[in-house]
Amino acid sequence: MNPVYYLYLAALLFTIGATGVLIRRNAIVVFMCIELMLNACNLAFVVFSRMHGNLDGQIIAFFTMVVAAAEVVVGLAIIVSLFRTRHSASVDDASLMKL
Amino acid sequence: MSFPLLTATAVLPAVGAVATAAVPAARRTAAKWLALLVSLATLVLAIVVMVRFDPGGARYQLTESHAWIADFGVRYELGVDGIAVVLIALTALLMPFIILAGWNDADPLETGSKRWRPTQGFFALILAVEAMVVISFEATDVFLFYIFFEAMLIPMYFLIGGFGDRAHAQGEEAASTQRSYAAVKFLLYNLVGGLIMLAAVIGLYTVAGNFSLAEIAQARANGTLHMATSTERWLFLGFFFAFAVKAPLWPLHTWLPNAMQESTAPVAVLITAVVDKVGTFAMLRFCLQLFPEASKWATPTILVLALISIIYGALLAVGQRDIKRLVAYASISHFGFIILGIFAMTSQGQSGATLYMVNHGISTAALMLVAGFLISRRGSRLIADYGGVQKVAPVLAGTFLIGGLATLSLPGLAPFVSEFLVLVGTFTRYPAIGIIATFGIVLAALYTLVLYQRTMTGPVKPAVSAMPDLKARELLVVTPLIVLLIFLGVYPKPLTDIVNPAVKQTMSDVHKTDPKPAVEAAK
Amino acid sequence: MSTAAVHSLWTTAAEPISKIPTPKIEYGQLSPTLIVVGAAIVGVLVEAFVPRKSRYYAQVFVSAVALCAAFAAVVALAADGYGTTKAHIAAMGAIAVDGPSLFLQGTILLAGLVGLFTFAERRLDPEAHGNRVDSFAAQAASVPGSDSEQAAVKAGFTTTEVFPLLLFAIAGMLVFPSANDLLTLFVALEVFSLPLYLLCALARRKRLMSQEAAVKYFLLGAFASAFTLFGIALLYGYAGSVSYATIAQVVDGSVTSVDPALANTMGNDALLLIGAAMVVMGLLFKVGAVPFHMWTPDVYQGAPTPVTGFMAAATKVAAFGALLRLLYVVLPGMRWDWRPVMWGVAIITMLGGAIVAITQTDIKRLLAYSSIAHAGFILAGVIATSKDGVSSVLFYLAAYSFVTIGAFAVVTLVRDAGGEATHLSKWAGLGRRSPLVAAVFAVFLLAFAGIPLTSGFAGKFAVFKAAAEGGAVPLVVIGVISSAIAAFFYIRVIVLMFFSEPKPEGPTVAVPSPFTMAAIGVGVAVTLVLGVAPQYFLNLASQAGVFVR
Amino acid sequence: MENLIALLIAAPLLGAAVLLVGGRRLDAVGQWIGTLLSTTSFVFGVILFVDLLGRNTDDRTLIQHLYTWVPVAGFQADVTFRLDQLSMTFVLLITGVGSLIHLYSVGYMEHDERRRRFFGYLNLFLAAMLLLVLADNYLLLYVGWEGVGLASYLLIGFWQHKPSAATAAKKAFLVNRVGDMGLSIAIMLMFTTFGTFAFGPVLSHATDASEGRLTAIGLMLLLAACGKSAQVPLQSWLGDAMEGPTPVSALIHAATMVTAGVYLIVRSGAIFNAAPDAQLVVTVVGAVTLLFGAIVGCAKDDIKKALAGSTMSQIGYMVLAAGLGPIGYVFAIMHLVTHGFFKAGLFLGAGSVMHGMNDEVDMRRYGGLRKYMPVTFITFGLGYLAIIGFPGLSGFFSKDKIIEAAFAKGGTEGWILGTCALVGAAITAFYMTRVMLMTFFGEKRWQPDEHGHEPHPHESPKVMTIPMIVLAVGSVFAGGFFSIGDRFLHWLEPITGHSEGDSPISAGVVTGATMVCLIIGVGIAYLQYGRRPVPAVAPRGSLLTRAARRDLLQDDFNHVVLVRGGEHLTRSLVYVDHTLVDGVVNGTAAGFGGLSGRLRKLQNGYARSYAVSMFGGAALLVAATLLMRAV
Repeated sequence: MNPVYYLYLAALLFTIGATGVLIRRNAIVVFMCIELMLNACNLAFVVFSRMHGNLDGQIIAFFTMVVAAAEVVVGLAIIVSLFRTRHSASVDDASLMKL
Repeated sequence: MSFPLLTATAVLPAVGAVATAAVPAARRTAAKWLALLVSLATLVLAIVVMVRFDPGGARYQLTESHAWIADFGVRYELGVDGIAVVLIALTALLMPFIILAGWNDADPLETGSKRWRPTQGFFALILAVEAMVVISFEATDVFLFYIFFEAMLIPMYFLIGGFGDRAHAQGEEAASTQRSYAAVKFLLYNLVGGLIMLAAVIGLYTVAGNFSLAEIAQARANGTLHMATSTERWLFLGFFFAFAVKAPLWPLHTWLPNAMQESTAPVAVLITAVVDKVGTFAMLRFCLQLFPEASKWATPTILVLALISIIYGALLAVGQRDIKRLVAYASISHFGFIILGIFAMTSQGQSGATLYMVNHGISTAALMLVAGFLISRRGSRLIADYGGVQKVAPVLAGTFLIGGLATLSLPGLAPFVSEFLVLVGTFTRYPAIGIIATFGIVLAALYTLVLYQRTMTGPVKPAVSAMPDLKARELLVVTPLIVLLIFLGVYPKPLTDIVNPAVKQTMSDVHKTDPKPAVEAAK
Repeated sequence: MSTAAVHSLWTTAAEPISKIPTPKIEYGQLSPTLIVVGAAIVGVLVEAFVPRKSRYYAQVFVSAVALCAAFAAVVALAADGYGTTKAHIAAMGAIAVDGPSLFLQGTILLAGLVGLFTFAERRLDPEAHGNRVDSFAAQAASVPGSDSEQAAVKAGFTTTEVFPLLLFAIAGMLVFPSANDLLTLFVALEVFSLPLYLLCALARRKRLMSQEAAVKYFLLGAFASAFTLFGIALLYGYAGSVSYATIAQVVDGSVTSVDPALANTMGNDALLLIGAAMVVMGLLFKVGAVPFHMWTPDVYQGAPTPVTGFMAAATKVAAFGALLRLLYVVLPGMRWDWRPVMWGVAIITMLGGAIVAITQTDIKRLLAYSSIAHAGFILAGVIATSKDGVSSVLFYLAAYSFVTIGAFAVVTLVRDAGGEATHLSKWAGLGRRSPLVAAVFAVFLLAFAGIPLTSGFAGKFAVFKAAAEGGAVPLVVIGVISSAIAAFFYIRVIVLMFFSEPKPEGPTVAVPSPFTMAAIGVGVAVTLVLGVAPQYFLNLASQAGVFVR
Repeated sequence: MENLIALLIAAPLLGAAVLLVGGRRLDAVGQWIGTLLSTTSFVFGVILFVDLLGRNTDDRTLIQHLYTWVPVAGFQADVTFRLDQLSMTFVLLITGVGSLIHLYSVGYMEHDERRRRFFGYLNLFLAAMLLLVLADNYLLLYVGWEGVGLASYLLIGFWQHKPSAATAAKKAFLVNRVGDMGLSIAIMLMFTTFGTFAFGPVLSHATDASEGRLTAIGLMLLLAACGKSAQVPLQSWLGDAMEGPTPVSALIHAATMVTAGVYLIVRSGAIFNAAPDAQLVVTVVGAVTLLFGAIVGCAKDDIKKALAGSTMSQIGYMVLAAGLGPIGYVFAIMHLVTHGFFKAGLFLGAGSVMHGMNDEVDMRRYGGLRKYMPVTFITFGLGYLAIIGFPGLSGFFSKDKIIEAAFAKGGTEGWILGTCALVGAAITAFYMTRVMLMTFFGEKRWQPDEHGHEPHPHESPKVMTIPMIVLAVGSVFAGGFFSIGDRFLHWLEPITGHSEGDSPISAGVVTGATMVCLIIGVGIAYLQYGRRPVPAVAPRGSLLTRAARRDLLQDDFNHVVLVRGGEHLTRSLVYVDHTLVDGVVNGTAAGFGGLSGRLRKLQNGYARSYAVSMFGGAALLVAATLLMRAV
């Protein structure tokens, strides 16, 4: 089975994630889509490391997960505080500042 | 290492500015006296410079040179040639009069108005401008010149926007909006000019690798520094644009009327008689010297523009209702003459242009300051609000008339000499332009005499019937200027002797020689 | 791909792979970063163990000491020649210790120190129930306007966590420009981004806006970093490694031993180009270049002003450092591909920032847009791709960051009942109410506008000069034009402050503690010194102008 | 001896300075200081004159070099004075008549509180006028040239509270400026042609230059002369100049300043001699003006304006003569001198009449004054006879010579010019007789003025009559004295040169013809104004009369074309400057503002739209990078 397909999959996932960010309103969902993009990256890393036959990619994948986890912590904190203030998690409601 | 005379001449007013600003708010009069004394001291230094300068000597004298910003190829290089010397003298000379004339212009308003006019600031800014103008006359390093050429906009800007006339026809609000409009217009015009020049300055660096006027000119002369024709032209345009805004040359002139109209008379004098001279001076020193070929290439266009300025400015002066605006447009016309003289590329033209800078400075100062005294008495700038002043304030009217006659360059007063030199200088090379420019003298007579007739003659308007004549302080301002106008009109030789060698140099920079008379040519 | 080839792939992978060598770390050369990180951890412990009353003092003390020590370390390293002769790559190729990184680290540390001063300011807000308060939320967790918030305020809580957060952010920023492989780059990016996201949310006043800013910054930031990460992945796929050196070699083709089986990944330019573009995009987001700038105004406006000031200054420094290294060390081989693109970005950034700023009505947004325009100017220097280009950018960054922090520090002083009065209309006649503050702010604005005798002019001149020498004359012309446009709105503010009548219910200018005074003082001093006598610092920058490869 | 020359100018200049700067404390004695200093100057003049007479003819040119004025490369202007027969003549005329008129003014201006300033201006005028005639180069001459212009401006507008006076003064200065333009262009031409503009080299090398250039110079000098001497087409200011006090009209606008143009032409004779075309134009201008002025003079009821017209016409004679070249130069100057006497006399007479008539100037309000002011009547009468060329009086000799010279030009021009001159003589006789009759003969026509003051005509005080008498004597005998033995001819010949033209008709015939014209003119006038009473209000009159009253519509032309046109031009330019030149800039600013406002909308506050822009940007970035590699 040709690893290149995994790359295509990774690209696909990344695009799906990006699209989600662009079209979804709920902050949590948007955030999840970002996580999806990150995981697409992970997949790409793993595939490439497989193809190159060195482990860097796989190690990077672990780093990415850690980073993603950290992001979740920070992100959720922020989003929740916003939610508690506004009783809505819609990113569109948060548009006090414009122009 | 001799005493850095030039630096001192520039630093003294700068220090004075700081000191004046530092005077506590309560001690207003002290600040005024301090400023006056500093300006006088500077005048003394300027005279020393004039004396120490040897017309027969090297091109640049009293030179100073210190390392400054090596990475930009910038050195702190000062030096004066004849042209710079007389202009520094002019600047230093006018300052005391400007300060004296503006003695009460920045006092807090006794009326209930909310306007805020920090007296100390007013005089500090004036001195700051003097310092920057002087150093930009002295700088022989393009970058150094550019820095102060730009920096002087800031104090000027606050002077224009911060201190208008006491009273104003359309009341406080309108006045303040118009003032800040004028100030912003002044700043933006000159800033845009300056930034375009900045591009050219950078370009010059990429070509030449340093900013030393002498070195670049040297390298150009002996061919070690070659400039592609197009490069030279672009750089020239970059420099010239900035100077043409400052000068100001049609069609970049519209900031001047607003600025002069809204600022107090002394500041208006500062603009047109001192600061704007930096522009014309820089054309002579930088455009011609750095880009001789491009200068020659651009000459026809510039001459036409100058010609338009002369006629156009004069015609608009005729059409003005506001005394200060009228003087402003007159100045535009005169700057046309100066630029005409510079780019006619003849000894008479350029010597004439240099003298013109000095004479125009003095004559405009005389006219504008008297106009300022007039306006301060009646609280209106509109010509229509005056009439018959001559009857109630003959001395004021007389001095005003003399100022006007100087503006229309009556023979026997200083401006005549310079104007005629410019005309002759132009005529010898471009007869047609010379002749058209001569129409300017008729129009000058028109706007001056119309102004005089409408304000000073005729039956006495009730509003001016109680107008007091000039006070001692005002006479102290006007009399020396008038004396000077007459003296330089009768005996300009001292100036021409200083200027001529420098002009000779500039002429050789552009590889031009005066045309021969037809009779000799025929032989 | 032929089955054999594929099979060979699997088999090669099946072989035992080389051991991971035990890492060898030059702690001395990494000391600046380590000090800061250590201090940050200490800060966390302080939060845990030191009683509430004295936390503030402890935190400020720890942070200040740490930053000074780190800066001392940087100076020591530089003096030791690590900036020039001894410059090399430390930590197993992860961190470059060379001129640019030391210079930038120094700048960031100083900026951080000044930023710390503004963080530590506690005299501006009126005392709440007898407790001195700074500009951060009493208790970020409590809902704005809720009883719990009231209670927290009454109890005199303060979010002293901001100090460790600040330190973490600084630590990340220290690593960012000196990162020598893409992974470090990414981690550093996140390390300084996450604390900033949080800091943005911690404003004491206008908390809704603050939280909104945080959300926007966080979501968009994460979005951008996702792109960066994917770009990294592609580059890794392209070169088979994330270390700058290796990628660079592959880019300019000095690595020829390409496994035929990898022909369609290894050295596949599509991967290179797309990957490079995406990584660069992530960095452009951080520097706030058009069209990745849209977070800037909102975040700058919503975040607590001290944070905005610090962010505006330090983030730009770090991000541009990273960008420089990426473009100069990794991608010089494909200069002819990215230069034109960067041209475009620079142009629209300069013009866009300047033009939109004209009609701004909020001082913080105004400064945000001006920072965008400045990013454009700096990009012009980046494009020069010459040693002069590097040093000019370094100089510009140093000059710019202090002006920025100073300017925002002044913004914190102008207050009315609702906290800071950031709407321009309220600044009318400030010059009359308190001439000194107005004059100082005018100095900063003139520096932004690039008026001679201010650091802004020297920086602009250096950058444009480098660009022109790099053959980007049109760029210089456009830069000049847009600085003319920019001048317009800086002048507008000056007019407002000095020439228009003050409003009767206008804001008051609070008398700050020595902290803010110091911040502003340093700002003015640096602005004028770099303006009048920049030679020494230009030397520094040009010595630091060489990247180690 | 040369060093006296500067003193000629210095004396009145000192007077001007003292009187104008001195301030109120000099009000009481001002008039005497002025008179004294002008007389001093006259005395110096006489001394120099005697000295010149003592020398033999070829060494009667004194040069005094004071200092170098404007030295710039090739352009060398010196302050150098040249006193030769020509300038000597003028010096005597100016200082002589000038001093008389100073004296006269002492009486005439007695009740004016600004008298001191008046005498200051008069002295200023004398100084400038002397500088004009004594200058040794054209640039210095130019200084005097505009100096007298200034003095005339100040004096015409002396009663500034009268708007009409102020306007007249301004007009005079402006029209003169147009002439001055000619002079300055002429100087520039000389500089480009000869490399100098000093009399000596220019005039001696005139022939070296191409005729084209010389013609150009000549025409420009003529333009200058037209402005100063009120010749067509620049004559319009002279009539209005009568707004000034009468002594001013006598001194400046009759005897001296207005003749400066003639001086300029004669002085530049060498140039004109070598440029026949220019000469022809000069003669034409002269002929036209002499008729124009005469016709205008016929129609005016304002005694001063009538005399002004006459002045214009008489100067026309001089210009005509000057245009004839060596044939006419001497006679031009001779007529200038005699005219100086009798026209000054006439004006002083007119002034004296006004003095006695509450400043009434309308001749229709005079009549029969001879009984009331005999001295004035006699002196005025002698001046009258002189100007119409009554045999034996000054005018007879000088004018007759000019007419002869005109014919002597030969060819058709000769005939045409001669005829014009003759006709002019007739008209002169007519209008002067008219003035005489309307003023001194017939029955009294004056009525109370608006304040109901009945004027009480009375003779003027001695201080006024004495100058009139002196001038009358001059106007009677000067001509004869000059002509007998061609004294004047021999005196001037070394400077101007002289040649007898070949007249187609003998001198006797010309004289006869002149006499006939004279009789016709006087006759018609007598029939019209002597026989039947003069209507107190001017009759509508023929078309020509009405045109003549309005200066042959020439003023209206100026008003419509120049004034109105100019106003429109400036107004439209002001508009252009505000809307176009300024508009462009403001427009750009506004444009950026609008653009900014529009771009601003993109920042709509929605995080997702920001993400979109980022995504799009990323896509663009990628695409662009790929594209760069592709191309």
